[in-house]
Amino acid sequence: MPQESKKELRIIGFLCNWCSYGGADTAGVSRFKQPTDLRIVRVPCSGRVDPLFVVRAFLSGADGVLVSGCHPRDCHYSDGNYYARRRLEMLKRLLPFFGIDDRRFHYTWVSASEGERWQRVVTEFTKVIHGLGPLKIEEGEEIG
Amino acid sequence: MKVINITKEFDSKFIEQVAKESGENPYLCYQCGNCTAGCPFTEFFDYPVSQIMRLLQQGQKETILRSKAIWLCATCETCTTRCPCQIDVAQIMDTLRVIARRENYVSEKEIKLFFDTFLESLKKHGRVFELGILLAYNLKSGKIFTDVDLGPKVLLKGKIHLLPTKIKGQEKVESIFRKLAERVSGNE
Amino acid sequence: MERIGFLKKEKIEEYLQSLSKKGELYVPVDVGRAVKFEKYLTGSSICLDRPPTLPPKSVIYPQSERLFKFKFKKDEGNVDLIEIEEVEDTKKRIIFGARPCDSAGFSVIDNVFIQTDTPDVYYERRRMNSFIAAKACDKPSAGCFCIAVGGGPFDDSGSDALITELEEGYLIEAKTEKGSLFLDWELIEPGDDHLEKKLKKKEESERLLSEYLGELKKIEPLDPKTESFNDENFWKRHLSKCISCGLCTYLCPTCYCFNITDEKKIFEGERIRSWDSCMFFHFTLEASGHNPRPDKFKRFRNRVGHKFMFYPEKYSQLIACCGCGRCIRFCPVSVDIREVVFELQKPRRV
Amino acid sequence: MVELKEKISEVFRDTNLVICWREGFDPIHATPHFVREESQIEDSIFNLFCVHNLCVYLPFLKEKAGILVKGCDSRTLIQFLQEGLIRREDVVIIGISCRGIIDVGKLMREVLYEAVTGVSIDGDSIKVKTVSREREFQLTSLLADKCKICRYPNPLIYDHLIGEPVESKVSWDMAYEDIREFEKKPLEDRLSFWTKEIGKCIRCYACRNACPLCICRDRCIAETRDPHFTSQSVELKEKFMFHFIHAVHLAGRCVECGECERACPVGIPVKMMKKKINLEMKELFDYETGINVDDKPPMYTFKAEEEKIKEHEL
Amino acid sequence: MNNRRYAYYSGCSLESTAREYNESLKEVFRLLNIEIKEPEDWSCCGSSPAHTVDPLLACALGARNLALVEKMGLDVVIAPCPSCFTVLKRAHLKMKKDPEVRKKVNEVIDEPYNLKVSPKSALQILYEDVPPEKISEMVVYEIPELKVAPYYGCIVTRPPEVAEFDDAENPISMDRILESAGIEVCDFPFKTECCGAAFGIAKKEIVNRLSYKVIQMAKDSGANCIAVCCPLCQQNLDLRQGQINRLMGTNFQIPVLYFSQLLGLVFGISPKRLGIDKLVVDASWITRSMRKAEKKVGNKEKEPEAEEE
Amino acid sequence: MRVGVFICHCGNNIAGTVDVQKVAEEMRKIPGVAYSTTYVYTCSEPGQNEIIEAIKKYKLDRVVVAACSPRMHELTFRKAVEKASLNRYFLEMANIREHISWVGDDKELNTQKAIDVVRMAVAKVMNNKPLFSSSFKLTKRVLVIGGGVAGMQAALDCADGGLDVVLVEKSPSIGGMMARLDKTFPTIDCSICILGPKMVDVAQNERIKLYAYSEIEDVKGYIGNYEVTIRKKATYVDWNKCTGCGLCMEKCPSKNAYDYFNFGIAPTRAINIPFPQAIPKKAKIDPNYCRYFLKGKCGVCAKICPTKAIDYDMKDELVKEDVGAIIVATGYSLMGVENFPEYGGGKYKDVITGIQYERILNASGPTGGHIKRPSDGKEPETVVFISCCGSRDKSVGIPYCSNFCCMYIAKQAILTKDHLPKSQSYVFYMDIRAPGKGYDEFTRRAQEEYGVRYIRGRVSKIYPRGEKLIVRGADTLLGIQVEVEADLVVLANAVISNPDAAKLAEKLRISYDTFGFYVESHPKLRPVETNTSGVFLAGACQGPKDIPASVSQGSAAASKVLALFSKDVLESDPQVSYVNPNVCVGCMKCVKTCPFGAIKEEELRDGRKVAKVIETVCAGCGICTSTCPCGAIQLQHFTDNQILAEVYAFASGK
Repeated sequence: MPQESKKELRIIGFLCNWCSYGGADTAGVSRFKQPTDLRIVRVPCSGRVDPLFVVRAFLSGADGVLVSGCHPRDCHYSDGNYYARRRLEMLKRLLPFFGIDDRRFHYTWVSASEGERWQRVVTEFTKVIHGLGPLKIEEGEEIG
Repeated sequence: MKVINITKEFDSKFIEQVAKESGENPYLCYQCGNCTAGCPFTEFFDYPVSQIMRLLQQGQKETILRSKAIWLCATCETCTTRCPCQIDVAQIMDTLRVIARRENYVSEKEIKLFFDTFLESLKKHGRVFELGILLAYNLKSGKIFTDVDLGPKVLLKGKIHLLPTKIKGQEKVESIFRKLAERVSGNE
Repeated sequence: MERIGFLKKEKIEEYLQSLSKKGELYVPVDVGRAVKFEKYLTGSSICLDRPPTLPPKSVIYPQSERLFKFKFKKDEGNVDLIEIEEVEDTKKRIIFGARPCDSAGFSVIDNVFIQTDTPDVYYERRRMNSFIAAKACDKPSAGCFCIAVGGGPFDDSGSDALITELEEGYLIEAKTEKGSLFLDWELIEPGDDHLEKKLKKKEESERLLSEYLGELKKIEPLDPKTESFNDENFWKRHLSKCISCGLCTYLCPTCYCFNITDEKKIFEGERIRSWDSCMFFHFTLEASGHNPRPDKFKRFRNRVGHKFMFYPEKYSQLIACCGCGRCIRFCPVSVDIREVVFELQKPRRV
Repeated sequence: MVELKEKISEVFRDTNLVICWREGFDPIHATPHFVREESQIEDSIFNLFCVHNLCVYLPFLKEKAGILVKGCDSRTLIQFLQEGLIRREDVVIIGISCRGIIDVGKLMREVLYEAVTGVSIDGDSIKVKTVSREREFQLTSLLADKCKICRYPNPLIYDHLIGEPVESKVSWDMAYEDIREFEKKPLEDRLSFWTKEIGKCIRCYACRNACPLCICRDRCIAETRDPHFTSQSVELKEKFMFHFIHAVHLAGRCVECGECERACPVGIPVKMMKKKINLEMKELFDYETGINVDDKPPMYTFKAEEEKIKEHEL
Repeated sequence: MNNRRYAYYSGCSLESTAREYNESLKEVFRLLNIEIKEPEDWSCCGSSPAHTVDPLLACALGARNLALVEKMGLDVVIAPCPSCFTVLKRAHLKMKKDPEVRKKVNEVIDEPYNLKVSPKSALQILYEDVPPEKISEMVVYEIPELKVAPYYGCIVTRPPEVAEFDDAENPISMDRILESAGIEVCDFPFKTECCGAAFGIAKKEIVNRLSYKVIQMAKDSGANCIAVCCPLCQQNLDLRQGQINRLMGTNFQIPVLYFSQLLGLVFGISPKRLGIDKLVVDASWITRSMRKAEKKVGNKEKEPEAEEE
Repeated sequence: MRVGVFICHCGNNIAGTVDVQKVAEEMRKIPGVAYSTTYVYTCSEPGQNEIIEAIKKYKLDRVVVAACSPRMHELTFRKAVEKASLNRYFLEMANIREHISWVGDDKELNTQKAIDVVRMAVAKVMNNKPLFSSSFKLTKRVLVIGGGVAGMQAALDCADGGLDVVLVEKSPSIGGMMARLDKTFPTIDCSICILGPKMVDVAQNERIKLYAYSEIEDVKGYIGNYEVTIRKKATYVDWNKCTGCGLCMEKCPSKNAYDYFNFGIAPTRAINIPFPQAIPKKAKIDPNYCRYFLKGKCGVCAKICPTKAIDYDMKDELVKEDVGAIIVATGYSLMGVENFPEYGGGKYKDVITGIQYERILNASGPTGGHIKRPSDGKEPETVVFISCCGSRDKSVGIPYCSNFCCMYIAKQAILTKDHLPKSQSYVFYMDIRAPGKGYDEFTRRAQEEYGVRYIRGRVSKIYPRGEKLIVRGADTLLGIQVEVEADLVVLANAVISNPDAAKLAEKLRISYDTFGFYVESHPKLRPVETNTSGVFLAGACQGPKDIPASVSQGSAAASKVLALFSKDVLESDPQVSYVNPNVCVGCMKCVKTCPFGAIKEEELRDGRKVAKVIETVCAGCGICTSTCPCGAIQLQHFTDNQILAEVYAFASGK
C-alpha cells in the first residue's frame, strides 16, 4: 500500500462490533496491509450510528468518514443495518447539497470474515480522500 | 502422451485475455462435465468442452487454439444453459474462435471459409445472397459438388433467389466493416 | 461642547473610508432579506433607509466571546496544571448608522455591566473603545414605540453623535467628546445652517410616531403589585400563541443575559460567554433537573417582569426596553409586548 | 367571514378551544388566536395575512381543540397522525381552501419597514397605506414563494370545509425546480452559498420553534450538553451543526409549510434543506410527507430489499 | 394488447429459403390483427459467422437494425428467425450492460441505438401477447390424424439470460399455441437438441447425424410431423431428410412445417398461400386429411374436471 | 479523574511496528491520565497483576488497555479491573494490534495512529459510567421445536436432566426424516428400529409434553421468560378418543390423497395415520382430499369409528406455554423433482428422488420394501443415481454441498443389489465426499464388493426410449459422452431449508442466511447458540447434517439449556438503553423502531407519557438512541456523549 507522502488526512470510521470491527480484526490477523489514515470507533451496530455523528466528524475536522456494518440480512440485531442504510443514504445525498463532496462519506457492509474486503475498503476509501484533499469549511468575516 | 510442464507451459496472459474478451471467469469451472454431457457435438470434437475449459484453466493456449473443437461448436447454448457455475461456455468458445482467427490458428478451414464467404456476401450486398454463398464456397473450397443434390430441390421450389438483393444501406453496412477494420489496424 | 457638521451625500463613501482607518468600522448592510451590521469594506453599500434587522449590540457585546483560553499541562511530578491565557480586546470600534433606540439600548446594558461595583471588564473595555453615531429616524417602522418608553426618534442618549439625513446630506452632531471622531475630517462642512431643517424633521417624525401609536403612547414601569402579573390565566390568555423561541431577546438591543460554558478539548479549551435567552427552557434548568420556569408562560412573564418591573425597580425607574419594536416586527407569531404591558396596567377585570 | 365565525362557533361548542387567527398589531400582521371564550369568536379572521401554521400548537396540547388549517397546513396534521403525535379524536379540523397568502416579510421590505396603517384589497391589487404614503402592489408580486408552487391548496384532511376548492396546476417537478437548479451549481458554490447564509444565523431557534414537526422544542439537542453535539459558540461550524440537526431530524417528516423560513429574522433559506431531503425521500422511497395517514415516515421503517438504494462503489 | 403495432425484422432467410415461414407468419398475424411493419432498408444481422469473427461486428450489425426500428418509433421488434433474434437481443443486452460497448458500437453505425427496443421471437409474441382463446376462436379446420413433434431448436429459448422467455430446458410455448389451435402435440424430449445449425454446408455429415437424431426421436415419440420455428432447423430436417435417409439407411417421410404454417392451415388459409407446396418432404397428406372443425359451444366454461379416484 | 493507560507490546506483535514507549509518553501528557506504562504481555497473569497493582498504587479510577482487539480480551481485562474493585465498565480497550501494528508497515505513522486511537479510548473512558447488572428469575422449562431426531434427542436429554419439555412437531407424527429412512449408513442398521424406541421414550416420558401437528404462532419475552403461543392445527379427529385402530383409513373412499410421509410416491387415504410406527398413532383428515369437506357428504369414517372420534367441525386451537429456553430443531426440506426439467423431473414417473427411493426400499413403504418402479411396478434392472442434483449448482442458487447424498447413494446402491441381485447400479458423481468414520470404506465397498459403477461426470439429459430412460452424461475422466439405458433414475436432490424457516426465525428473532438456514453465534466456538440468548439450534435447520451430527447437536443444545438452568437467577447485561424521563418528549419513535419490542410507553405521575426500556428484553443495539431526536434514550456504554468524546478526541489530534 504505497502512500504518496507521509501526509495523512483525517479519516474516522464507525464500525459495528459484530461484523465490520471483526472484519477489520480479520484483516489484521491476516496481515492485510492498509493505509494508516483511518481511526476506528467501535459501536454495537451500524444502526447506532446517528447520521449526526458523521456530520459532527466533518464539522470537527474529518476529511473522510466511513461507516461499516453487517451485510443486509446479517445484522446481529436483525434490523439495525436496515435503518442505518436508509439514514446514511439520506445523509449521503444531503451532504453535497451543502457543498460537501459525498465521496467523503462512504458507508458499506463488511462481515467479520471479510478481511480482504476490509482491506480493499480502507485502501480505496483512503485513496478517494487523498484524491479530494482536506475538507475546508471556512469561517466568513467574524463579527466582534 | 506428451508430458506437459504445467509450470512453464502455463500461459496466464492467455487466460486473462480470454477472461477479458469473453467477460467470463474460467476459474469458476469445477469440471463437473455437464457441458460435455450435453454437447451435441462432443462426438465430433477432438477435445470435449469440459476439457477445453480445463486446458484453459491450465493455460494451454497452443492446444486450445489448434483444436478442432472450437470451430465445430455451433453455439447451440446447451453448455451455457446447463452450467451449474453459470459460466457462459458458448461465449468462451466464441472468444476462443475469435482469438484463433486473429492469431491465424485455423484447424477447420472449411468452416472458416464458409464464415468468410458469408460475411463477404453480407458486406457486398448488405443482405445475404444464399446461392452466391453456396457457389462461392464451392469454388473456393474446391468441393464443387457440395449439396448439388439439393440445388434442384430448392431451385424448383423457387425458394432461392437467382440474383442478389442489394439494399440501399449497403454502404452503411460496408462502413461498419471498414470502421471496425480501421479500429483493429489503429490498434484500438 | 456640542459640535455640528455637515456631510454632502456624495461624500459619504469617502467619509466612511477615512472613518474605517480609525478603527473597525461597522455599518448596516443589506445582506438580502435582512439588514445587519457588518465590518465596512470598500464598496460595502450602507443601508440607512430602513431600520437594521439586528441591532449593533453584537459589536460591543458579541453573541459569543472567548473570555480566556486554558491549556492543560503537567508538571514534573505528573500533576495536572491549567495554564490560562487571557484575552485582551482593545480594538477601537466605530458604529455608524445605529438607530437612536439601539444606542439607548447600550445605556441599559451599561447599568448592569459598568455602573456597578464589579464591572464586567470584557464589556467595559469594548464599550469604552467604541464610538457610536446614530441616525435619527424620519418615520416610524412597524412596531416602533420608542417614545412610549422615554426615547424618541431623535434621541441621542447612548450615542456619541447623531446623524440626521437631509435631502442634500447628513447633519452630524457630536454629543459626547468621543463624538468628535465623526467630525474631525476635512470632508465635513459647518452644519449650523441646517439645524432648522433638522428640527422640522424631528417634529414631523415625532408627530408621525405618536399618531401611529395612538393610545399606546406612554408605558410606565410596572407596579410590583400589579395583580395580573401573577395570574396564570392572564399569561395563558395572551401568550398561548408564543412559540418560545429566542428571537425577541436576540434581536433586542437591551437584552444582555448570557451563559458561560467551558468548551474543553483534550489538551486545551476555552471559556466562552454566549448570549442566552430567558425564553429558553435551558435558561433556568437546574442541575438537579428541576426547572423553576418550565413553561413559556412563566418565561414570558419573566421577560416582561424584567424589562418593566425588576429592572426599573433597581435602576431608578428606568425601563429596560428602548422601544425599537423588533420583537414585535419580527416575532413569528406577532406577539406584541406593548399590548401585554398595556393590558397588565389596565385595572383587573372582574 | 360569517361562514368562518359560524363554523368556529359550531366547533367551539364541542371543544371549548379553537385555534384560529385574529388581527395583530397592524393590518398586515395576523396573529394566532386561542378562542377559549365565546366572546373571542368575534375577533377571528381569515385573510391573506393568516400565514401561520397553527398546527405547531397541537402536539402535547392537553385538551381537545378545534383548529383552522389551510391546504398546506393540513399536511402537518396528517404527519402528526402518521407519527402518533396527536389523536384524531382530539382535533376538530376546519379546513380552508386557500389561494395563497402574502409574504409579509417581502411586503415589509417593499415599504421599507414603514409602519402600516391600513390595507385594502381589490381584486388582484393591494393598496398599502403607511404613515407617510400609500402604495399599490399586484397581489401576485407579494404572494409567498411557497404559494406559487403550492400543490395542495385544499385541505387533505378536515371535518369542516370553508371555501370553494382551488385547483393547483403545479406538478412535483415544478415544485422542486429550485432545488434542482441549485444543485446544478458547482460544489464549491454550494458550500460558499451556505457559508454565507448559515453564517448569518443567530441561533435564536425561531425556525425550530416555528416548525410544527420539531417536537423536541425545549429538549432540542442543539442546546444540550448531554448529548453535546454542539456548543453555544457562534463559530460557523457550530451553526452548521445546528442546521444539520434541524434538517436531519426532519428527514422524511417536513411538510414544507415554510414556517421555519418565514420565522427566520435574517432570511436564511432554511426550507431549502428540507425540500432537498424530501426530494430524496420521494426518489428513494416514493414517499411524500403528510399525504397519507397510513404511511410510515421512511426513516423509522425499512425494507429488507431497498429497490432504490444501491450499494456504493468506491 | 390487441391491435398493437410491432416492427418486423424478417431477416435474409425469410426472404429466400424460408419464404414460406415469412408468408405463413404474415397471414397468421393478419388474421390475429397483429399489425407489423418492416423497417426500411434493414440489413443482415450477421448470424453466427459475425460473432466468430468479431463480437463488436456482431453487435454493430444487430444494433444498426435496432436503431432503424427505434427510428420508426416502435418498441418491440419481432424477429421470427431465432438466429436473427439472438443476434439482435444479444446486441441489445450487451449495449445495455456495458456503456463502453455502447459507445464503441454507436461510433461505427450510422445512427446511434438508444436501447429503446426489445427484440422478441414470433413465438413469444403469439404466446405472450395473444390470448389462447383468441387462437382457439380462429380455428375452422381440424386435422385429426396429425400428431406433431414441437421442435424449438437450440437458441429460441436459450440461454435463459438472453431469451428471457419460456423454459430453457422444457419450453412449452409452441406446444400451447398449437394445442390452442386444436393440434395434437406429442411429448417430445428433443425440443431443444441441436440439429447442427449452420454447419450444413461446411460439415454436412455432422448436420445429417444430428438431424437424424431429432427426426428419429420425433418418430419414436409417435409424431408424424415436426413443427419448427427456425429456418435453419427446417432446412436441416426437411431439405436434408433425403441425405439423412441415404446416410443412415432410414426411410423417413416426416414433413417439417413451420408452426405458423400449421396455424394457417387450421385457420383456413389456403395451403398454397402458406407455401405447403414448397416443402421438400411431401406434406400433402396433411391438407388432405383436414376437415371442418366442429365449433365447440361454450368450451370456455368446460373446466377439466378434477381427477376422480 | 485518574486514568491509567497500559500499552501492550504483545511481544513483538505490537512493539515491532509501534513505538509503544512514545505512545505511553504521549498519554502521560493528557490531563486526567495519572499513570501510563507499557508491558510485554499485558494479558498474561503478571500483566494483569501489573494493572491491579497500579490501580491500587496510583488510585486509578479508569483504565485503558491498548493491546489487541477488545473482541479478544475485553472480558479478561474487565475481570482484572474488577479484581481491583473498579467497576468493569471503567475499562476501555484501544485496538493497536489488529487495527494498527499488523496492518501498517510505517512505524512512525503507526505510532501516530496508535497515539490517536489510545487518546480516543482515554476520552471515552472518562465518559464511562459504572454499570451494574440486575438479576431476574427464570422459568425452568424448555421448548423444543421440531420432533426429528435432533429435537427428540434434545428433548430426551433435557427431560433426563430433570427439565419439563414442551415438544412441538409440525407434522402429525414425530420422527422427522429419519423415520422415513430404510437403513442408515455405514452400518446398514434399520433406521426405524433404532429410532422407534426413542420415539416411544418421548411419548412415554412424563416430563415431555408433546404437541404433534402443531406450529409456533408467536414468541414473546426474553431469555428465562418466554411466552410461546402454539397453534394446534385441526385434525378433525379427537385424539383423546382415537385409538389408532386404523379402521377409518381402511374404509375411507378417498384413495388418492397426497402422501406427505411418502413424498407422494404412492397415494394415501384422505384420513390416515402416516406410518405404522407413528407417534402419536392417531388418524388425521386431509381436508384437501376428504369427500366430506369437498362435497359436503360422505361421513364414512364418522360412521365407522368405534370411538366416535371424528369431528368435522374441529378448529385450530391456540395454547400458551411459558418456557425459559428454546431449542430449534426444525430440520430441512428437499428440492422437488420438478426443478430438474432436463431430467424430465415430474414428467417421467421413473425419475424419482433419493427420499422417495428410500420409501420404496422401506418395508413399511408403499411397495412393502419390494423395489418396483413407479411407472409400471416392474423390478428395475438398471438403476442410475445422480448426485448433486441442485447442490453445488450456482445456477439454481445453491452453491453448498448437501452433505450426506454421497453416502446415501452408496447405501441405496448397495441395498438395490441386496434386493435385486441381478440389477446393476450406476452412480454419476462429481466428487465423493465421505469424511465420516467408516464412510469412505463404505463407498469403496459399494464399488468393490457390490459392483456399483461410479462414473465421474454429470448427467445432462434424460429422455425415454420405449420403457427405458436414456441417461446421457459425461465420463469426464475419459472425456467422452456416455449413455445408460436405465429403468429407474434416482436423483440426489439438494437439501434446502424449510419453506417457512424465515418466518419462524423472525418470530424467534434469530438470524438466517441467504439459504434460509439458521445462523449460529460462532461457527466454531458457539455452534448451537444463536444471537438471541436463550435460543439454541440443533440439527439440519442450521445446515445439511447427517444423523450423528444432528444427534450430537441435539445433546449439545440440551446441555446448553441445562447449564443455563443450573442457575436460579440470570444476570442481565447492563449495556442496555435507558430513558431519562425528564428529557423524553414522548414521541415514541424508539418504540416503533426497536427490533426487540423492548421499549414501551409509560405514564408518569404528572400524566406525561414517556418511553421506558424493558432491560431484560433490550439487546443493546442502540437503534433507539440514534432514533431519539432529543437524546433522551441512551444506550449505556455507547451513549452519544461517549461516542462524541471519541469524535472530539479524534479531531483534537493534528
